[in-house]
Amino acid sequence: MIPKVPRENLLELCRRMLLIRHFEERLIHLHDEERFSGHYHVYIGQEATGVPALSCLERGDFLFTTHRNHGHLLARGADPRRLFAEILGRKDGYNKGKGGTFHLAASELGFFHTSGIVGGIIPLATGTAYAARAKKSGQITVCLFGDGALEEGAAPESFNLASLWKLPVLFLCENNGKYGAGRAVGAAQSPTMAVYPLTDLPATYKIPAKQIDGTDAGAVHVAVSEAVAKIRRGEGPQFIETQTVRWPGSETNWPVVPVATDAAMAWDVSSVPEAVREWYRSSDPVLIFIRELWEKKQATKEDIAELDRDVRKAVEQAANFALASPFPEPEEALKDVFA
Amino acid sequence: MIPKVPRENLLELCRRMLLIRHFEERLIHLHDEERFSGHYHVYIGQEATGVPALSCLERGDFLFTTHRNHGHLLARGADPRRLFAEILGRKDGYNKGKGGTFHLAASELGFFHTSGIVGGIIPLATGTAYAARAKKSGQITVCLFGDGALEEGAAPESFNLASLWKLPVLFLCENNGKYGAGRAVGAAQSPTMAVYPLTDLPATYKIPAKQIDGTDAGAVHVAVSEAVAKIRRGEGPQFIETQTVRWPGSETNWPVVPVATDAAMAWDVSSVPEAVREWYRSSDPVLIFIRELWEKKQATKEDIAELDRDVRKAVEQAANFALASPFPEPEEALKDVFA
Amino acid sequence: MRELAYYEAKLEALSELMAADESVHLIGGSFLGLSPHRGLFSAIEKNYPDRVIAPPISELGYSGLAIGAAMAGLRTVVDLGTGSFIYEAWPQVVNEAANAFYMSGGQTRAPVVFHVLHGIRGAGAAQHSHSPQAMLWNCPGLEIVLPSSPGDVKGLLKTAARSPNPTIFIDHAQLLETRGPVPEGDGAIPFGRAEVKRAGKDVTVIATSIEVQRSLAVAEQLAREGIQVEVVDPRTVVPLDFATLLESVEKTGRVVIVDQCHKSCGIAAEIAARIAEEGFDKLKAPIRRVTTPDVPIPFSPPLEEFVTPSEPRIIEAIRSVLR
Amino acid sequence: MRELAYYEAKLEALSELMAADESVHLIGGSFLGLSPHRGLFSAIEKNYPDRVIAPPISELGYSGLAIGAAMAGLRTVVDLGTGSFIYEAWPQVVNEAANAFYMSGGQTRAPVVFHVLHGIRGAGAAQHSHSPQAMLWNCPGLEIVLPSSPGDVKGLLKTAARSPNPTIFIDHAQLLETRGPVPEGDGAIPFGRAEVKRAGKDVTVIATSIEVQRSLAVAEQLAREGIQVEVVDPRTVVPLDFATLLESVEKTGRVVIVDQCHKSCGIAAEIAARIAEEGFDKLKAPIRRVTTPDVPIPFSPPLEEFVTPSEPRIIEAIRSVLR
Ligand SMILES: Cc1ncc(C[n+]2csc(CCOP(=O)(O)OP(=O)(O)O)c2C)c(N)n1
Ligand SMILES: Cc1ncc(C[n+]2csc(CCOP(=O)(O)OP(=O)(O)O)c2C)c(N)n1
Ligand SMILES: [Mg+2]
Ligand SMILES: [Mg+2]
Repeated sequence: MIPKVPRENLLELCRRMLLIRHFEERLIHLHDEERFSGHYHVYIGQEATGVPALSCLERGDFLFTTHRNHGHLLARGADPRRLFAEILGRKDGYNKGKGGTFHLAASELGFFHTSGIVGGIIPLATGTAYAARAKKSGQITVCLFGDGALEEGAAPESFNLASLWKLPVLFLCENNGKYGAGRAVGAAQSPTMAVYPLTDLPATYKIPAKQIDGTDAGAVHVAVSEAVAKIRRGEGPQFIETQTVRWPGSETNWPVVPVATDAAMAWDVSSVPEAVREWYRSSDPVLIFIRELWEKKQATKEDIAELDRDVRKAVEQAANFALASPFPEPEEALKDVFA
Repeated sequence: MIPKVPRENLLELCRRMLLIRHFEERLIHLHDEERFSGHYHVYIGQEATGVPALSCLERGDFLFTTHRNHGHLLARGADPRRLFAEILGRKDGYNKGKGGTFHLAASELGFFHTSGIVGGIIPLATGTAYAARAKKSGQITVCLFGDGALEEGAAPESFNLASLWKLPVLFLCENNGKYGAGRAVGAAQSPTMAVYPLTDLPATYKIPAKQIDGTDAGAVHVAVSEAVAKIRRGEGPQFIETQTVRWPGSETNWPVVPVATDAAMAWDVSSVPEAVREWYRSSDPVLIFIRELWEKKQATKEDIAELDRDVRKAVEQAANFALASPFPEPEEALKDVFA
Repeated sequence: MRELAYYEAKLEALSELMAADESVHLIGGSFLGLSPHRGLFSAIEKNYPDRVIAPPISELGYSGLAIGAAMAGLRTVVDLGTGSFIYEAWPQVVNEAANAFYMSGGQTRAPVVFHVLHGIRGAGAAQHSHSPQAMLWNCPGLEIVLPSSPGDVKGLLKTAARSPNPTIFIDHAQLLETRGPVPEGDGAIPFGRAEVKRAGKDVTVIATSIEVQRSLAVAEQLAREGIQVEVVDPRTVVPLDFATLLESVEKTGRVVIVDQCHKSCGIAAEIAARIAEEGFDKLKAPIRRVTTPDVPIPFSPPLEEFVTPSEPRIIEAIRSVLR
Repeated sequence: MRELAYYEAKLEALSELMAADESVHLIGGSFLGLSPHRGLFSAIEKNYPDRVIAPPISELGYSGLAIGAAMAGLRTVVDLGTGSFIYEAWPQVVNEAANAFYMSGGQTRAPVVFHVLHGIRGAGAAQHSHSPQAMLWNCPGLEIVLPSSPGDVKGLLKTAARSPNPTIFIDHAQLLETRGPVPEGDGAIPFGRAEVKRAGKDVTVIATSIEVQRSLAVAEQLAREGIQVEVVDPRTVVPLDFATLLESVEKTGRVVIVDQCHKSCGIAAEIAARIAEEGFDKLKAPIRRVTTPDVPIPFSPPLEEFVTPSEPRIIEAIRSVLR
């Protein structure tokens, strides 16, 4: 199902999903070309969660994300040039090259601090929510984290604080099947988490909690906009678990691109290697969205092909921008310890 | 209700409850007399939890307790002389004077490590349980902690581990009404814990959880012996919440004795100051137990008076033993850092 | 100048901060520990019921909340109680607060204050006597404040709450009753200004927190023997006014460093290492440290006394460097 | 003697320990981090499925579990992954494990080993490059092991797993590929024995972990100029073989200490302070430290390189003390 929003918004959602996809596929190549090193994580397969979810927010809202943050920043409208530059450790990066892939921050978009510590942001998100309530600013906080973060004690401690003090925060848990590609909606219990379904945990702390299909942009849009409305009405914290099937390229420690995504694969996956074809056929949220756009006559195949081309071009330009951006001066390392 | 055990066991339970009561009332006086300093906590008001609960265990089982540990050690049969000596920092103390009131350990009784960090023992208890299961030793672990410990993330993390790995551990949470004397069975939700009832938390982690009246020795005995049997049968962790009404002497930061307990108060509380009389009349677990022993014709008033006298005498002797015990040599401070 | 007790000066700072700036919020309320005067804090609670919050026993959670709230523009002052309890919040303090400004490339400030009562306090035993300041000094990105007097606690708490950086405010459980002059008015003391608490020419004693008071008592005593001890108090170790410390060492050529951290990798170790690096040529004697030995704090009073950096141990160290 | 890579020697130690003693349990399984050889660990997992446990992402919980299990007679070796993640378990490590034996008056042993990969590793940024050893040295009750070579990692891991005390086993993420001699057989190396890794008479370099390898490379290079550098590796800082360190310093009169902790209150600070206390009379030059400056670790490669205690920085420090 596609969100019930005007056609131009649908096309913008589609553009952002494709942007994430092409950005990250390009990123993986940049890594393979040794343009940057170190561990990194990609958002591919979760685009239909982040993009519609963040479209429900307002300017000024607070967002927190994790090691898997690129998609969230792009969904919120971040500049792919500065994003690439940061991941490549360049001067023009969002964090001046000091943060890198794990820590992308863009305060003008509401991303103040991105933590690579699993569970690290959950307490912080209760804090921006606390401040917004204290200042009656009307801002809400969205805290985006993975299913694994619920295993950290920081999560229940924060649910308790948020619930007791009715803080304006949405906990959005992206369950991407930590344990391989097999985890879809309603899949089996995790070998490292006794709580099942995961929504039982926030519910125990009296936080209303919903489980939805994270590959269904429409379902995400409905659930998040409802939750956001409740939070803005002062009903306190809300929790949503979105379930996606892990992208086969993210099953190993270092991402690989099994096949370059092309919008046309929405209708024909015969070009996709057989081992991963099923994922692209039935679980790829971007291709699902594109197919539905077309089925619902919101876009022609040509519209989509054009969008796809534009996005690729923008990604290529962004990568080139980043590659041309200088490294910071070494002495820059000594700055910004204190404000 | 009194536990369904032979009369001699009932009298032994009674003796241990009275021992805790008189030991701690004496202890408070020792503090008032400046025989020791520093913060400390007493178990008065919870005797009908610890005594019957620990009577369900076997030699060799592991126990963990907290800052409020004196009652647990005495319930398990610890020597009151060495207990007093430890709290007074003397050489003959269980920990050679190095631990003090917060850290009483008696490894021969299964108390290996007592932590003053709220929630600190909960992970440790999963560990002895893990070891017992690995060694197939049949030992179980009992982890005794207060309601406040559930607010620490260590608790849910440990519940998860215990549940996933079906560890032989009983979590015994003594809810003594952290928020004043008003908390009895079924009382209102705490201002610092959104989970309500508290048993929802372990239950969410698929740990069977029961809530019982901790002033009812029979109820405690039934619940704990059932839970212990399940654990020994390999059914994995169990959780029991016992609810007691906080002793008026424990409402402030430093305990005070509003009135010296006398077994005869089981039938006549007219000697008790009015401000605290209700607690002694209706919520004092020791007096309730005594009254029931008598009602059920398991002991005459004279039997009980004699028991009471004997216990007092033993307590007095124990206090004198401790007061006569020397302080350790100062250089002892440098020993026992490493084994 | 008027005289106040340390606890009074501290409460005055808190009250004035609350009155002056409604973005100041207090999370937790045992700023006076178990002191008999702790009840006085309730006046603040009553005046600002929405800005004094009693959290659950969830140090990790509410420390993170305070950091996040500071990122969003509040000035949160968190009381964690006893020194050892800050370890519960370690991931938030060390991995998040300390790195926020740097990691974001200077975008995000986290003007939070963490408060604990540190040190050996009488029967605190191993888990209620910690001095976490040295561990925290090994973590860049945190300002670290160690007041030693009523005037300093007031002035430094003011500056801590106004600082744009995460600040650790550590005072000693046994300082609360200490009396001393406190100026009228705001009284803010800038960070990074060591104070020569007593001038002397024979030997420099660099001390922090309660050990400043002990060192001053020792200096008084040794003065009667004609030994002139200079007592220098860094007051904040991050930022550290090393110039003032070095100046004193260069003058006397002899230095004893007194601090209540465990010896290894403690505050005194760092100050000693810097002097050995930058003041070596002026040293006339080995650098001596008076610290808590590397043993957990024992409960029993004579054992606890034995490990405390006490006046006799300070005197012994001073004599040894004068030899 | 045969040559092995560090990761091979480490795996060999783990395999031999598992085979020899069925009370050894491994909690967590990234002993080789993200190294390309990490898959080799799966052989151990397959051989001992009941004794290699994959825990949830609950460092606090499973560290406590490992401590408790050790109290009950197992020998648990816990892998916490990256150095920064041990902070998640700080309350259990610092407040519980370190104090257990002492606080119980010698009743309770907790023979647990905590393993992390520390240090600056290439693009780890502020949260994946920590070196927690100095903070831990400030907490009495923990043994701290810092191997620097294949032979040492094997021999010290053996001893760690057999020690009756809680032990922190910290090796450097970038040492895994280093090759070196490893004796056949058990190869256990006792704690508290520093090793002179290279003899020399002009200057002493005391280094730990990967910085030993860097110092050896520097010594080789300077030897060509006729400068004879002695490289001493404490191997364990708790217990510390200070006598061997001091002996070298007394011989050369000049010392550089190289370590990857942040400077303030780091490992190098403590060693410097001890030398300034006990070896002062033999010193011919100021003590120099080469450490990571007091800034969070930046992501960008040239910045990261700039803060690393690198060979050029070690050379510069050696030259400065020879001046
Ligand atoms: C405190 C901590 N422990 C361990 C890690 C290592 N780690 C990085 S990502 C990850 C898995 C996280 O799973 P999840 O939260 O579901 O996020 P996903 O990667 O699936 O999006 C782990 C264990 C970490 N970064 N922080
Ligand atoms: C980690 C930690 N935080 C705070 C404290 C201070 N403290 C000591 S007892 C206590 C209350 C504990 O409540 P509960 O667990 O219900 O035990 P009770 O004292 O009621 O038996 C607190 C907060 C502590 N000891 N440890
Ligand atoms: Mg996941
Ligand atoms: Mg309680």
